[in-house]
Amino acid sequence: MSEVPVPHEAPPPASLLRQAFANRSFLTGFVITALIAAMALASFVWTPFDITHLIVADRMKAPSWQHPFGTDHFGRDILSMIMIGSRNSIAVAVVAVGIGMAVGVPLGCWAAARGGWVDEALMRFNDVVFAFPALLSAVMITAIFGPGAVNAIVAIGIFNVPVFARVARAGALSLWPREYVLAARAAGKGKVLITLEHILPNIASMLLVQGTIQFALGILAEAGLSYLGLGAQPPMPSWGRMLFDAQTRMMVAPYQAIFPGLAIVVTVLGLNLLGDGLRDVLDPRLRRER
Amino acid sequence: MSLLEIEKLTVSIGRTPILKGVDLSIEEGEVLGLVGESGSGKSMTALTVMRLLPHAMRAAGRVTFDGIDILAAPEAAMNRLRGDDIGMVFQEPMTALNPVKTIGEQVAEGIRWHTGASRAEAEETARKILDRVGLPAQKFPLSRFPHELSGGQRQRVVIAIACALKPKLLIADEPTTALDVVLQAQILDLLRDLVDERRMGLLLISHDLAVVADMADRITVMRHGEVMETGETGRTLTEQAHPYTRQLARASTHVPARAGPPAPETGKTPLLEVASVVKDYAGRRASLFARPAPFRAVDDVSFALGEGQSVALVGRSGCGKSTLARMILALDRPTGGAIRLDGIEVNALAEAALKPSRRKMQVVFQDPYGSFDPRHKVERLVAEPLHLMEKQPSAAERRDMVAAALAEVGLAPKDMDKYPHEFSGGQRQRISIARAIITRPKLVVADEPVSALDVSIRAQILDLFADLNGRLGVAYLFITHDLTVARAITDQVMVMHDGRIVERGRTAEVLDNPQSDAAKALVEAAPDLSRALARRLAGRE
Amino acid sequence: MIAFLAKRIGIGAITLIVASIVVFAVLEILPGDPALLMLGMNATPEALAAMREQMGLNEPVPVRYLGWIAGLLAGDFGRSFTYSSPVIDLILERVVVSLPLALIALTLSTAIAIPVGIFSAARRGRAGDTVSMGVAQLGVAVPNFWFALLLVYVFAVWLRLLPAGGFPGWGAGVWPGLKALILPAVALALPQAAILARVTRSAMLEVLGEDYIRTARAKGMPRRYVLWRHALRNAMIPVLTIMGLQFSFLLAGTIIIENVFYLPGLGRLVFQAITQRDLIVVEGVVMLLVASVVVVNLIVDILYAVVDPRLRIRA
Amino acid sequence: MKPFKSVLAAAALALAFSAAAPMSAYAQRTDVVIGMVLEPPHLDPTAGAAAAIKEVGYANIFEGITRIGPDGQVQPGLAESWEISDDGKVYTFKLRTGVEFHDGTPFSADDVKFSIERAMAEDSVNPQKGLYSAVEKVEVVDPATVVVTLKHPQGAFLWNMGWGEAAIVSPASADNNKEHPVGTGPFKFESWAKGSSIKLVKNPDYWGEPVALERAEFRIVPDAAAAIPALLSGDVHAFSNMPAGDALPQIQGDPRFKVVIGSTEGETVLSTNNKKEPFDKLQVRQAIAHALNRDEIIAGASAGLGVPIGSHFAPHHPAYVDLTGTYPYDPNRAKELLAEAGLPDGFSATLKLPPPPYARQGGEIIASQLRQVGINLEIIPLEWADWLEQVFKGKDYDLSIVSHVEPMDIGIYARPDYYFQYQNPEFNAVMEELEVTADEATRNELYGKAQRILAEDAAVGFLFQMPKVGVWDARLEGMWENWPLSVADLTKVHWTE
Repeated sequence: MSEVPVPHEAPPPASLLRQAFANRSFLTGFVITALIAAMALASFVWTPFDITHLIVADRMKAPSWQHPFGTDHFGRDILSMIMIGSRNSIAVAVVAVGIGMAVGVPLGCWAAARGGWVDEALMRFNDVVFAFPALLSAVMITAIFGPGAVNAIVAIGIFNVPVFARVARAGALSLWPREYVLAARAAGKGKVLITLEHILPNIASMLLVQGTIQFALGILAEAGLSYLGLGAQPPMPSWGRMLFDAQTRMMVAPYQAIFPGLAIVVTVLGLNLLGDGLRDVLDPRLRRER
Repeated sequence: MSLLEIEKLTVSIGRTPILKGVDLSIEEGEVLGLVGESGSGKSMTALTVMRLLPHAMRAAGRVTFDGIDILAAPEAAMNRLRGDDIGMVFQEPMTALNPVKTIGEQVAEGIRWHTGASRAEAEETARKILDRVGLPAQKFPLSRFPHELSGGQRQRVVIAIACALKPKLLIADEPTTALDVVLQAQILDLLRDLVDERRMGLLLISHDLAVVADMADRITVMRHGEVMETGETGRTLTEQAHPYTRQLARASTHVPARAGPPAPETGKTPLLEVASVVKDYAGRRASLFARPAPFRAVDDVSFALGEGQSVALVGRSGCGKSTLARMILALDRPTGGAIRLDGIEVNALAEAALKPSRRKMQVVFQDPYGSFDPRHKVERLVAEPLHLMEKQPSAAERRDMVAAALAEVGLAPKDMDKYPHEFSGGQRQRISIARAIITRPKLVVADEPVSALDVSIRAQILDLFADLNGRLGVAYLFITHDLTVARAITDQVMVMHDGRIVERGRTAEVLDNPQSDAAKALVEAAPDLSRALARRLAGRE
Repeated sequence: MIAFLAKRIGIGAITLIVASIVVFAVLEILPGDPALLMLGMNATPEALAAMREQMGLNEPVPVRYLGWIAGLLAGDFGRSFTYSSPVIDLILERVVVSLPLALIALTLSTAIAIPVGIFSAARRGRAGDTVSMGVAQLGVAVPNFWFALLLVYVFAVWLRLLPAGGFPGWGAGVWPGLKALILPAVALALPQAAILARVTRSAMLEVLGEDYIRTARAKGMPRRYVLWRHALRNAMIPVLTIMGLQFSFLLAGTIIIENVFYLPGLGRLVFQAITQRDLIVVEGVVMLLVASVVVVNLIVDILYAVVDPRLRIRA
Repeated sequence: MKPFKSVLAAAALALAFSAAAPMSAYAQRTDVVIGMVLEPPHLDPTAGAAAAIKEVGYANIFEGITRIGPDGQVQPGLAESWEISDDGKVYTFKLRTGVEFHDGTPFSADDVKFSIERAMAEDSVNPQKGLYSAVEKVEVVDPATVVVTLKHPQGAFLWNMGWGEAAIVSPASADNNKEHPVGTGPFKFESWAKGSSIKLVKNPDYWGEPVALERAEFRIVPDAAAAIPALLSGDVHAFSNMPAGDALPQIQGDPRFKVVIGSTEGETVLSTNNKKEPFDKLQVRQAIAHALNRDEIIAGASAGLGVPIGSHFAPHHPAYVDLTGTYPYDPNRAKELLAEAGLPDGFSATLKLPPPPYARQGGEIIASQLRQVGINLEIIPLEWADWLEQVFKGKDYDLSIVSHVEPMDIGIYARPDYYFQYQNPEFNAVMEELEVTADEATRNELYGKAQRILAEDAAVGFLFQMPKVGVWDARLEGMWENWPLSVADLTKVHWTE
């Protein structure tokens, strides 16, 4: 009645894509993320050097045309290490986010649909999990089960569960009183069906945005754990571990610490930009969780 | 010279024009009604005068207030004008006040800023104006927070803020649209009194001709960013010289042609029977140990509805009518009592057993934007209730049924492949109705189905309801606070107040001759264009 | 308000109880024999048995749990296996490092982030906003330990302005103590500040779009006044939430940062204790950290009510 | 402008403070800060194996009846002289008089008897209880004379009594030594900020030659990343053994510091589980030995400083035999040997690594080298606790890397339950003979024989002798250059300016 602009709603896919690529954040983030992903994929078929074969004679070579990022203390090519290390970072983050979503989203949706004690129990569970500083618990988990990429994934994944549960629950709770959900209920649809048909698709954008954020956090967390020696183990290269190895040589070979660090920064930056862009495009009013 | 003079005002966002050369003027102490439908540019005109347009908008032309060139004035000068010489009241009282500041602070703040008064002096002035707008000190001390006030009370605070310093011009942008009719009447009375008392100019923006007809000395009609017609209220609205003015006036008094109500068939089980229904909600806990006292939203309501009947359930906001509707639709379970549809007690059934009953009743909601999942196409949306059929139709059958339903509501079959956002509000409400009738229900519950629509669209949708009632024999339960809707389309009216049904009867009888206090209040407060014009003409003679 | 608080305290208590069971159970299954670690490769079996008896590792699990809880309630955290001194003494020695570190970092990040966030929101879309949000975006992406390494090499090794690490103890004076905490606090604070600045900005922007801001402007209040007096307090709610979460993050972040700067804080204590299987210390420190998170959450809840009158229920 | 100014002010302040520190250097310094990597769990050398306990306390706080000097030779300690009976079984120690413990208790022969009997007792928690295995009885003759009778002659007895674990403690304070060590040494314990530093002060009542330092602080600097800046920034004056890693050249090139690469008793070996398939086959162990390129390992795992070894013996010892050529680096020969052992395609095994950098880095290199000959190693990093539990105690491992730091510990290969699970009667016989031989030349010959047996059996993969990277302020003198014991004896340390 007054000149309120039409409430924001999802436009059809084609224009969404166009809109997305017109968004500077999204475009930059997309390009960076795509490059990192391409680098990870490329490393399966080709890296400048074979990093499984240590050539100790070539150790600690400063950046040159042959080794653009230099070599490490075993004579491995750092560029190749970073390329292969990206697989580890991506894999850990993807699976950790996957665990978080696969467990957290159904839990959150269930709590929102069911309400009552289920909801209360979920919230209390979240309280307990959030009461443990995440990194501390990750350190404990990896200490119990031994350091390694798989345990790092589990440790990071566990902390993604309540995050996604919370986002899904909040999103679902805001949708249940919507008129189209009421209409679906009036059409005799059950909670499961409504969740699948109406709730999930409509919280998907929130989850996607949260997913990119958690993905970025996952990469940082993996780097942190590896830095403490609790992440991926040699000979599998990992960015955090490279930093750990390099920090003692910062004086003589700063490039050993700078390039893996930059790899982390660039990747996380790319993902965050992607997330920001997605959020702008999908739901301008969505607030960043955590 | 006029108090406010707007000449050739254009406002644009990027290259899209919003206002295209608006001319308008208000004299001191004059009430100007600014009328128009959604997107006509009424609010943008008002915000331009305040120089509070959203960032991206650019204004050009000339706006002179009290000799000051508004568009060219520096920001500091505007700050001096705003709240002092020009006050503004907004549409949505629930969000117009800062939730973390007391009402006293919010009223006194502007006074202190403009007059340099001390805190105590400012609070004294604030106290006076709050008393004046009907918020007496003993019930509404300055230390109250907005959330402790109802919508109507909050709107009074906003008015107090706007009028605290006796502005020369008050701008009221749809000040009553978010309120129910009774509150609307009270707020309009208050505005009228304040304007008279303080000789303020008032720019009253409204979509409702009846409201403006009652209040305004002159009226300006806008459409698509342009002024259609300006003139003295009585003459403009009675002569209806401009075709658009005529269209608006007709639409707001439109009564659809309806076949007479079906003869009541005695002895047959009524379609819907509501027996002693009660609904309690858990109240707020007063202390840690006391059990919270329940809040009774619906209190011992009983009525029956025959096949093909059209009944209105009217009442002020918060009277329990929507809760009752939800229980009838089996979306909520009553605390006590029984609801029978075709003799089957739906409130006792499990969700799975409800299907046959659900097939017989469907729903149309108020908000044409919120009632569709934005991610589904119309075909899927309209077909949703087909889920209730014994036998699920094939894809082809489904398309046929959707096409038929769309045809019933005046839409083309090809519309089923579009997304809801591609439609206008009126078209969406048609889709909503198509969804409601696709299972050929016997009862459609419509919760404020036209109150979010512009008058001309509203008239069309009312026609559609009437038409379907006649052709398909659907019974309606209309939930509304708008008596004109009730009058237009229903045979019977039930008046609800504080959870109870206080009056029931034939529509015309109840509306013309209300018996209960609640009904009387509603009827008296309801704006009515013809009565307003009659009063105005009578007043002039 | 009282009912609200009582509920939050109750939830906090339940959280603590569940956490204590989880911690204890988790550490029970931790592999590694503390006695063996203590005595090393040449220890004889008798010596090991004697050591185990001395450490009280031969009691059944529930007895040890209850004993531990009873001790905690009485303020007795037990005796460290490796340091053979009371855990509470170890914790107290370390708290005086970690707590100031976390507080300085929190203060620093708040002091930077909130003004930057407000500034950005006020100049949305202009150069200042773009630059500060670009920096914030970068700050969010930087791992704090990497940032710490860079800081050490710039400020400690090249410029020699600040110590590279270690902690002289407060006994050496306040300034040497603070000096040792500056770089770690900055390393911890900046990435957090980046997050907080972004949250502040978006909270402010959201609030600035609210109707009551327009009401205030229509009253003639200048933009700056509205920003500080109307918008800020409303924007504090999401900001407080994030600050609460950040406190817990800062506590955990100290594990890494204290390792980089070899600060004798709680983070390093717990990390060492985990690797050395000094279970009783791990349990004590983890419970302390969990309890501090619970308390901080409670404080945040109270602050919500202070900021937002809607959460205060009239008595 | 204002904020900028205050930044400047802060920077100026910081400069002023850092400039103030060197001022005190004009006077003769009497304090020193020694960096150490691992923090001791407590300070009682008789109740914990951690080398850090001895690093702080040895010769500084605690003394034994004998002591071991920087050259590895036995010197008189609290016993000023001794006599050995002809059958080599009775040792009569003449003790110093007028010695007091730090708490004022006088030292006498009773304390010696108490200390030795305590370490031998049933409930003893002494990590080197084995040092006393030959002792039969201890008798006090008079307050200044004590007689120790052995079950059989033991060549190394005086040497053994010089170990840190053999410290003489007083019955009055023995139980509190973990928290508050009380000995007879030239330094008294002052304070311990856990996780940070341990402070000692000069003992004014010391019986011997007074020390030059008034105060000494041991600062805990956990790793290389922290050690280098700590040294460069002047926070720490000296490291007995600095975890410098590859940054060492940087420090060597800095005239402010003195770098002395010394020897230690740490034989770093690729521990091999001799009872486990396929390591029970000699050819497999030989193949591994041929596959190891020690130069690369030393370059990568000890910054090129380690001395290659071919058996389990310290190269600086007179009895050392260079056996590094026994199985020279020859990957092809390694493959042949594997084929002879019936494993032409190689095999897979695990490599469980404890935390020190030499193990973790050496492990990566060894894994890469063994891969070249077809042996695929899965690297499993372990914390010390897990390593001790799984590898050392549980013998649940294939290969591991660890440095064996006890001096003259070749005898471990004769232990039946040792984690190498190595058994060779010939070797055991040599060891038994050594136990009862006191003659130096014969002993050395026997040691040589033992070294050869181990080398030829390729009992484990012999890698390198751990270097001691001594780094200290160039103005500091008196630090040990070699490490016959891993200690930080400060008795002779002083500043030259």
